[in-house]
Amino acid sequence: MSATAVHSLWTTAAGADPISKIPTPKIEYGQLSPTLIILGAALIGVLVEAFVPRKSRYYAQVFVSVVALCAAFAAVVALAADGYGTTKAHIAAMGAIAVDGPSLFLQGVILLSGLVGLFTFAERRLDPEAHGNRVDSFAAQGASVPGSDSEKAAVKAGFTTTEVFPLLLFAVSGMLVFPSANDLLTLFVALEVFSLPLYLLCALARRKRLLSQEAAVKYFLLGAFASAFTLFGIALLYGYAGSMSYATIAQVVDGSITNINPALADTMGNDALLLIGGAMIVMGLLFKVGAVPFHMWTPDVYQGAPTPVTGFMAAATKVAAFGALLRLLYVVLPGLRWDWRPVMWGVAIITMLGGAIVAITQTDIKRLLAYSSIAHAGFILAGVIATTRDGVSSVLFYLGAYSFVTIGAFAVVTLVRDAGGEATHLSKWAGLGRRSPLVAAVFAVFLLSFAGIPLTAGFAGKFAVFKAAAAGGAAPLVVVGVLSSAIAAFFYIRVIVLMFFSEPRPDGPTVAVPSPLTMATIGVAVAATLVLGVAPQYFLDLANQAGVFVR
Amino acid sequence: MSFPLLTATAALPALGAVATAAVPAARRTAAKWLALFVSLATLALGIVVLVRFDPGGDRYQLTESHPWIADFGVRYELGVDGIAVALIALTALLIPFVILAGWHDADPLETGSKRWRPTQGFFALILAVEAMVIISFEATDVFLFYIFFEAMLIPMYFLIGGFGDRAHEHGDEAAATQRSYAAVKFLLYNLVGGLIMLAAVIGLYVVAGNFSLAEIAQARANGTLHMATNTERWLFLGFFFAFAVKAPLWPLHTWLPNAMQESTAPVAVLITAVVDKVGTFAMLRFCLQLFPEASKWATPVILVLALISIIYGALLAVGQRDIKRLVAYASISHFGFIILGIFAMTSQGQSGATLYMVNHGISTAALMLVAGFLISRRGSRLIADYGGVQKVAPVLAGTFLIGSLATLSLPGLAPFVSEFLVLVGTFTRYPAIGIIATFGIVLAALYTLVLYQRTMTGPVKPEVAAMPDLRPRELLVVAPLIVLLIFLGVYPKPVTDIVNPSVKQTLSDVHKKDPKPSVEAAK
Amino acid sequence: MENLIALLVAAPLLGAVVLLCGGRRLDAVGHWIGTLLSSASFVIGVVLFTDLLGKNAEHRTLMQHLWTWVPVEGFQADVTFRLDQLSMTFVLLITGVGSLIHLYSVGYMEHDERRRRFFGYLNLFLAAMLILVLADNYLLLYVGWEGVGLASYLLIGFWQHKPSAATAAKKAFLVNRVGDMGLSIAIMLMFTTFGTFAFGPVLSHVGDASEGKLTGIALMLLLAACGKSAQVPLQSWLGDAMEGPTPVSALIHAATMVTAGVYLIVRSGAIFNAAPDAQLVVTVVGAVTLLFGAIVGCAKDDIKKALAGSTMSQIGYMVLAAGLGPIGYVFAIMHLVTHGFFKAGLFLGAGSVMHGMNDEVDMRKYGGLRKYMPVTFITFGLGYLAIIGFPGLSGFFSKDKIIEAAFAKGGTEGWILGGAALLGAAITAFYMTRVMLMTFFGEKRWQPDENGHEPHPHESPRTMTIPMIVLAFGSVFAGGIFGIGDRFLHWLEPVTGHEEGNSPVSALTVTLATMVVLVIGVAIAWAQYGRRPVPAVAPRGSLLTRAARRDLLQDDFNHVVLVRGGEHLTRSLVYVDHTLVDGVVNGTAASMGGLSGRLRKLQNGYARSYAVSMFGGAAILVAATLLMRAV
Amino acid sequence: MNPVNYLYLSALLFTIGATGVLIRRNAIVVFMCVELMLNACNLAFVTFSRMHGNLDGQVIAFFTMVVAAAEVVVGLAIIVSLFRSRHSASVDDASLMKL
Repeated sequence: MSATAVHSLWTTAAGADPISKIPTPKIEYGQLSPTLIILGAALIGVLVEAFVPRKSRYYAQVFVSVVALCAAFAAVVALAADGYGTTKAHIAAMGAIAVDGPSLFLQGVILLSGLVGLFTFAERRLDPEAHGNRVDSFAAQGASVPGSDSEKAAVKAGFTTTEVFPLLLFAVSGMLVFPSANDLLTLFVALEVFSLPLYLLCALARRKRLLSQEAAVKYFLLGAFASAFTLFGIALLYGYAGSMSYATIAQVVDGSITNINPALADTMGNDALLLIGGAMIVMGLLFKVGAVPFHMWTPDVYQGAPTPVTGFMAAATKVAAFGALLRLLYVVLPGLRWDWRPVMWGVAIITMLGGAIVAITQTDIKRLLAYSSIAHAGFILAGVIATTRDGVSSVLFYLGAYSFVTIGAFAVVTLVRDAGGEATHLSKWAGLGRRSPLVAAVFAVFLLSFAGIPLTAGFAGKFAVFKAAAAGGAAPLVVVGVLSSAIAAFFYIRVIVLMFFSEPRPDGPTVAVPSPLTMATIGVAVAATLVLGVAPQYFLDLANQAGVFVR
Repeated sequence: MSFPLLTATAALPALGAVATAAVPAARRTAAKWLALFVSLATLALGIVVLVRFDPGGDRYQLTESHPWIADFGVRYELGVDGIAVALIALTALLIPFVILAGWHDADPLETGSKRWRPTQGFFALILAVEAMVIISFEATDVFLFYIFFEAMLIPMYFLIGGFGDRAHEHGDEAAATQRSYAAVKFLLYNLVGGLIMLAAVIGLYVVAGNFSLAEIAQARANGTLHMATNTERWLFLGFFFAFAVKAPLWPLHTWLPNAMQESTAPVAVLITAVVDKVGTFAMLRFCLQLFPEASKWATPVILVLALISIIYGALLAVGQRDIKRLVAYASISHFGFIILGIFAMTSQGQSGATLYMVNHGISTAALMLVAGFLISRRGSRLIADYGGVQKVAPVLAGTFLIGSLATLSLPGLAPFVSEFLVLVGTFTRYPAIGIIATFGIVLAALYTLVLYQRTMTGPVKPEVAAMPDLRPRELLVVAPLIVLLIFLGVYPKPVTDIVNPSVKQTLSDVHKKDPKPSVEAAK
Repeated sequence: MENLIALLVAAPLLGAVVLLCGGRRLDAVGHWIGTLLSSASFVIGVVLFTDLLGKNAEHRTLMQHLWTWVPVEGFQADVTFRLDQLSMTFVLLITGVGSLIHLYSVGYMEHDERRRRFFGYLNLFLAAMLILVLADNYLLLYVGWEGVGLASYLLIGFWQHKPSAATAAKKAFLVNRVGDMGLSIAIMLMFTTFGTFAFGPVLSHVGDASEGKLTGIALMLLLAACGKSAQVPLQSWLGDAMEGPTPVSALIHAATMVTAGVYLIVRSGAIFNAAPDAQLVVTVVGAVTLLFGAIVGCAKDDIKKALAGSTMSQIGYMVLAAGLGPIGYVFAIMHLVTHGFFKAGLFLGAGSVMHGMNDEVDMRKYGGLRKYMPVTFITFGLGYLAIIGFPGLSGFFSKDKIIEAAFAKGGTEGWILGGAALLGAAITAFYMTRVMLMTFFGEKRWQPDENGHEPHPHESPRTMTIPMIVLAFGSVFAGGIFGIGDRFLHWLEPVTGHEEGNSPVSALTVTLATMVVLVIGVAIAWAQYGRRPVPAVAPRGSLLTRAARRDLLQDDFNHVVLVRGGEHLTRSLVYVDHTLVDGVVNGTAASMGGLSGRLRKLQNGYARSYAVSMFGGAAILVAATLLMRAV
Repeated sequence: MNPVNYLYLSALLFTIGATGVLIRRNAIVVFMCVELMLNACNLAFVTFSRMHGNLDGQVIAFFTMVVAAAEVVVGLAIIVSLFRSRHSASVDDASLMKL
């Protein structure tokens, strides 16, 4: 096109009516309400930090967040009940957001795990009171140097980092958008919106602050690195298709697009753009879900971050990221199936095996769970690869089941403490089953669910994804998955043996008696684990109805 | 719809388990009585099932069918054929004895040992195992079966790892580690088997679209469901592997000796007499029915493995120094016979195999429980630590002898009938294998009699001089089993009548007919 | 009438149950209960016998069907008893001799606190033995077959505190198991061939089956017979079995159980008749055993072991006869019965001697006992004369017939077998004379034992002597009663069938020859043990003697080859199981751990190396995607 | 001139940035390299926008800047706190957690 033509793009001829040129964007606020509610609440949270006196901030924040999350969840339910998940599914906000089954389902899951995670954030009974103040698991003052006078002063003054609540909400809002983003820009922004607060949250542990900060730095640098790749991938994809919208790109990819201008025709010819771009975006998402070889941040961050954050992150991030991955692969790149499926096969296989094998020799419970989450990412990928409706719904179900079990497991980890805070070294868990059978039993339930023993949520999920994969013609994947879950079983069992069959250490940790908050978290998790294990049909139906993407 | 008898039979012990676990820690005796009562009630239900079952009737009776997980094509489908009925009866019968025999096995140890033994837990777990075993006998839905086939491992695992021989654990760390090794080995072995089966189960779903045994078998029969030869073989192998681990079949057997050696005698009985039967049962019900062609394809290899198990197990039993290990290897040998009978694919062989499952359950229970009483008296499992018991505890020795004789399948005792049937059934189709298997009976005599001679006869060892004879409770456990052994030895008809029709159907599933005798002499 | 048959078995079975479960409160009367029930069984036997005699020959078969035992598709085993002339003979022998020995044991076991249990076992044995001979099909026979094995196991090992006894018992059972294996294989073969294993159908359809199969069945039956009847090569257990109380040796290991093999062969005569090769093997086994036993009998100083050797050899005669086919069946059974009398008598005599000599068994420590225990001496002497075949006594009739039959087999076989039988007769005369002389003649050779007790030889109590006397009568007259006028032949013929062989040598010649060798045997024995005093300690003796003392090295062979070899095999297998089979599993686990440990190193904590892996991963991802498109 | 050359340039910049991330120790520098990568992306966006003759690319460039700014805020906060607590900004020093 000529230079003048381009010039006319951003200069308007004088005299013409400029207002009429820019159409007012049409936003369906109702359908975006979940996200908007959370965002609004987050902003309120910021205001609370600014204006509410320190003493009552905690309560105000907890109140605001709980209300917001509940309201948002209610909104999601309402939308789903209104049929937006199925019949009325469509693209909202000028093509930026897709309101359809998967996005609503995943938003629901994210909100719930956010709520449950929030309880663990708000827990203040586990640590002994410092100077007569209840303390939670976050640093008294993130800015103060560990061990410095300022920190002591902050502790003495009974400061608490109540900013974590708005941060949590911001992260949640990002996660809500992530799986429902319907153009690459929204995808990228959402990615950053939920990543940045998490980076911060990681740095805010009360105990072991050095580890916490190290975790934050690693997570941040690697995260930024990854999102740079994602962005470049977006750029290339944009270059290929000349548009950011999923729908258009999809059309261009499978060549069903109608109005082809010469420039597009030119770039369309160049598949390298498409393939490299697609690969780079996928890589960014694989980083978020912690798939091998993009997993290496996971153990360190999971270990260093404050355990409530770890639990929330492990659950919600995976859900959001897999949601986005599904949409990308199913809506944008279905035309490329024959290119990315083999690659994903490889990724899934090494993820399943790698996670399981390395986990065997772990000695820290949080790292152990981190590797187990990697292995699980592999299992879910197997479902993603199925590229069938069953695949989608099975992945949705798996994510739902998995997130609850994970949060529950980490919540239990917060309970087992000794002088140095949480006793995360496995050796300290020896004989826990003798000291407090109940906690040990609950944890055993979670472990068995991770291991995929029948009558637990883990089994139902695993069966669902493997079934989808096998039906989708990925039988070898299923076999590998089965073998790696056999390997994985080994270390879950090891923990159970440790808890029940070995003698308690004299210097062993004590089990703190939590407030109703954590109890609620664990209770919900156990309930979910068992219900999804014994009577999963209702939730499978939900996932099935939600299994269709809108284009 | 009628009263869900089968569900009740499985649910009763399950509820009993929960109730028992809920008994406050102080009232351990109450828990014991509760557990015993529940197991007896279950036995009663089992007998009702036995009575309500009509050998001449449909293949699966007392059926129940409710939707469960439609999405996985899973239905809650129960139903029993003769084979299942026999095994359910066996299970329901043995559990009360197991509980009674283990009456004091879970009592807190005397001071000086920190071992943690929640009595309630022990008996609750036993009942839980019973419930799961029973329902996996009843399930006619592959998935339903699989779920309990797997879930069963967990309570068994805690029983093995949590409650070792009283004799061997005065806070002794080495024993504890050994025990947990055994428990982990048991669990991993069976879990791997189960997971491989899971792959096959999924495969089955992909091929068949549902899990209903009846539907699939029928669809296969009338050709509406076609399986590619290789698919069928792979699926068969997946299923068979799991069952062969459970059974256990050489060379997948090494978990059994450890598990039986480390667990208390009642738990050992639970493993070998009840839980392992699920494996052999499943071969008969699932492998043959779902994959007839593949079963026939694999038969030669399986027969050879079974043969190896028979001889190998017996020889190893001869070489053991530990009473329980010896019994374990003996069981491996016997499982060899059972599998041999199943895959000989003759009516004598399969009826014999089914009968064998029942008889082996009873005889092993008798032998193992008496051995347990013996061990609990002396506090050692080593054969070398005994001698001349017969002089100080004649009744114990006598019962032990009868148990041994049953194990070497002496005519007149139950195991003889089944073993002979298996041998004949095998011989009619595979003479060479039949003859080699016959050597097993000589070896059986060897290891049992050597065991008896070393422990019971000869001069009285000072350590056993003060050994008390069987107590009433213990006699109450052993006597009925012995009576049963003799009764089924001279009059097995009740069992065979129930079993025969089902075996006939199984054979027709695999399209096999008995070889005809060369001379038609029978009238 | 046939309903009585079950009672034959029921009575002793009841006795066994009562005595074994009765507990101490029966100790006082237990032995009488046992004796009573066994004699009750005998009485029933007599009643049935008279009933049979009342019928004419072809109606002398009574059947009693009790219940269906194992009903399985195409496999029908019934609990049915069959009483015909053959089983009748055995019933009388078993219950008769059995009752006598019960009576004898009352005295013999007086001082044993476990006497009640002893009688329980004896009754158990009777019941099992009766099942064996009354069974109408091979499977039921198998029950009795192993039942008597069990009883003999229990009785041999009755004095369990003696390790030697326990070992002997175990050995007996194991060796018998080998035989039983033969029996069960035979039954399986029958099942595959005839579709059944009931006597009637099988024996009547023999004609339709191929000779190969029949030979197989016959040989397997022979294996079984060898086990029970202590025939070479499975004879090794009999000598050790003498560890049991003497009445046991008399009843089980002389009169009844050990002859079960002969019964089996005769019962299955039809099969053997159709399998000449098998028959040849049978005769060979018989011949070899009769010499083997005789030789062993010559060398033993233990009176019971000497008699055991003799038993072996006598049964050899019977097996030989049975192997000859219809010529010999009747005589096999006849010798079996007469042998039952005199050998039981001899054992009881030996028991009585031991009873008087503080259980001393070494004949070199006897001598001149005739003065001290006259009754024993006379009864034992009559048994002696009977067994060596002194004209007119039972042994003479039965053995003589067998030797004739052997020659009558004709051909070289006939000569060889007949020769062997003759030679056996000579050796028999020798070793029995030796026993006689060493025990009852010469000077007294016994000394006080280590704790100073001088044995005081004395006659045994009435309960013991009466049975001996009765049996002595049997050993004197039974032969005559049976033999003269071929009564026994006509009695049994309907069951076993009979044919006259065409002997190359006349019956008279055979008889004379037998007399000659008999005299020679006795003379040699007299020369060696009668004229000069017997040394109290055994001389080293010739190579043969020393070998014979060790049962011709049979045990040493077994020990080296089977026992040692077996031990090595099992030990190595245990090792294999632990290191190889189990090792693979543990190895896999270990290697997983190792791999994990190595992979773990990659997680080195440096953010930049993580970035490298991401970068590399991205590169691979891109490359792979492009590659996919390329291919 | 052909806009494609700008693409080559941006690819080059991106690679330089990535390499920097891999080889530099100082957290700040590493972070600056990430920013460089982001800017390389921006260049690509603008170029493509030019090629396709629509504005999306340029709009995205603005968004990217904002995001980058936000990242700077968060990143610097974290890095500075790390620096203050261990008096070094080397990413290699922060390796307490490993294996």
